[in-house]
Amino acid sequence: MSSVMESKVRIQREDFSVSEEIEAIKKTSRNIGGIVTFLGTGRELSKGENITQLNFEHYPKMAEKKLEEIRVQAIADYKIIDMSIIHRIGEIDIGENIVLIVAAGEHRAEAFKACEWAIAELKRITPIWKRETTSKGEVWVQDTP
Amino acid sequence: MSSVMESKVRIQREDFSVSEEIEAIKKTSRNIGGIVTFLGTGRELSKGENITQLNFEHYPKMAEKKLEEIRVQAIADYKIIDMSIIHRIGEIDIGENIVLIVAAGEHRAEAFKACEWAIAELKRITPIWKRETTSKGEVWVQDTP
Amino acid sequence: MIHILYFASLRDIAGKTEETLDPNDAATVRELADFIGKTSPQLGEMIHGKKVMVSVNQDVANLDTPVRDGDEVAFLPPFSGGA
Amino acid sequence: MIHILYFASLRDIAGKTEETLDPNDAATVRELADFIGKTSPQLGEMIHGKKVMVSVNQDVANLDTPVRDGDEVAFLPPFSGGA
Repeated sequence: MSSVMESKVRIQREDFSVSEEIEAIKKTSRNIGGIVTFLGTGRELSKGENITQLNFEHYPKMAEKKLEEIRVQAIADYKIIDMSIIHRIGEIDIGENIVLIVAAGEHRAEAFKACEWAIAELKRITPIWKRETTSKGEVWVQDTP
Repeated sequence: MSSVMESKVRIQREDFSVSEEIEAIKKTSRNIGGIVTFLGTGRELSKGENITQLNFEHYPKMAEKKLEEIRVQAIADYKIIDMSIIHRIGEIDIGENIVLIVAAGEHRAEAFKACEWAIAELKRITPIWKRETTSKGEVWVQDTP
Repeated sequence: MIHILYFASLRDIAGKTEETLDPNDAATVRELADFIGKTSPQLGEMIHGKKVMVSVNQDVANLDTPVRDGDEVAFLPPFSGGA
Repeated sequence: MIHILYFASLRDIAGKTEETLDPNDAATVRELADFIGKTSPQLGEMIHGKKVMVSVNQDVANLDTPVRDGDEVAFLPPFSGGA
């Protein structure tokens, strides 16, 4: 496993492996019983428009700082054992991985809650922006559901 | 990918790959935007006892039938695109994968709901039993939280 | 013949994994439980007291469910799958 | 100098990725917005109208936040990460 894998929050151009991220978080504790992951992927359709490509940009340092804040708060508030958050930037094709949140708890209830909260919070406070390319051109997305 | 991978509900002795299961479900549609997975793993501690090994047994045919019922109902009730459910049987060590539920939707909200419902329903209606081995011996688990 | 299956803890109680029963000896799950109770009173009581689930041909059944030649009847202790 | 960053759609509106400003020209984010408004009235209005978020040294700020020599001020359009 590369040294990059050791950080629990990352913003990177390259793809990630869900299995590898889960195995990395399993090493935190032998008492993990439930691991909930959210994987966001590139959808073809957005508001009736056919997307051909996505492009993500972030504010370096601030974005990573926000992800670490989310991770620390999720662990504290939901009493989970650990969490990792990875977001890709740059060009992303339809069907490709965009974002991964892994929430590991002793039991499943808190892992579900922490994971769902974390992705909502990521969208709310993390300086990352999406540009969609359609047949009509390129547009920065200003609101997401 | 082996032919076994083609079935969306499976009960098997061998381990599974979360990444491979996610990639398999991605092939269902180019309109998947949110994939929520629940992975249950073997915990070391149970009611204060140190577990050294787990062993799962199932009622063949009936268990698979129940998993398929859960899959079909989750897709219909939560309007998700697809779901896969895999449960391992036989000897399982601490930290190893036990059960995986993958819920793929256009958006994340329905995928979270479907995944959380499916694992609760699996525990409720699927004829699978867990035996825990501790220093005190082996015991069939009669209730789970 | 009626094919009877015991799973998990019930297998330990019954002391066997399966057995067969002449369909003339039981027309319903209740009568089948009476028959089982003769050799294993504890198991008979658990079935009558609804401490275990019963299935007939992989469908959930109850004490009144009829059993016929060729049926597969299974006694299922509380489930504990799902990690 | 104060280092100013524009991201995503704001970069297209500003027509640039970054610029620097003499700290004597602005003591607060509000004054910095006035300065920006001279060359890009649309951007100045968006900042004053709180249509965009502002950060100073990677911390969320507001119009009254002071800016000093060496600070990094970023203008952030509504976020859209997370798939």
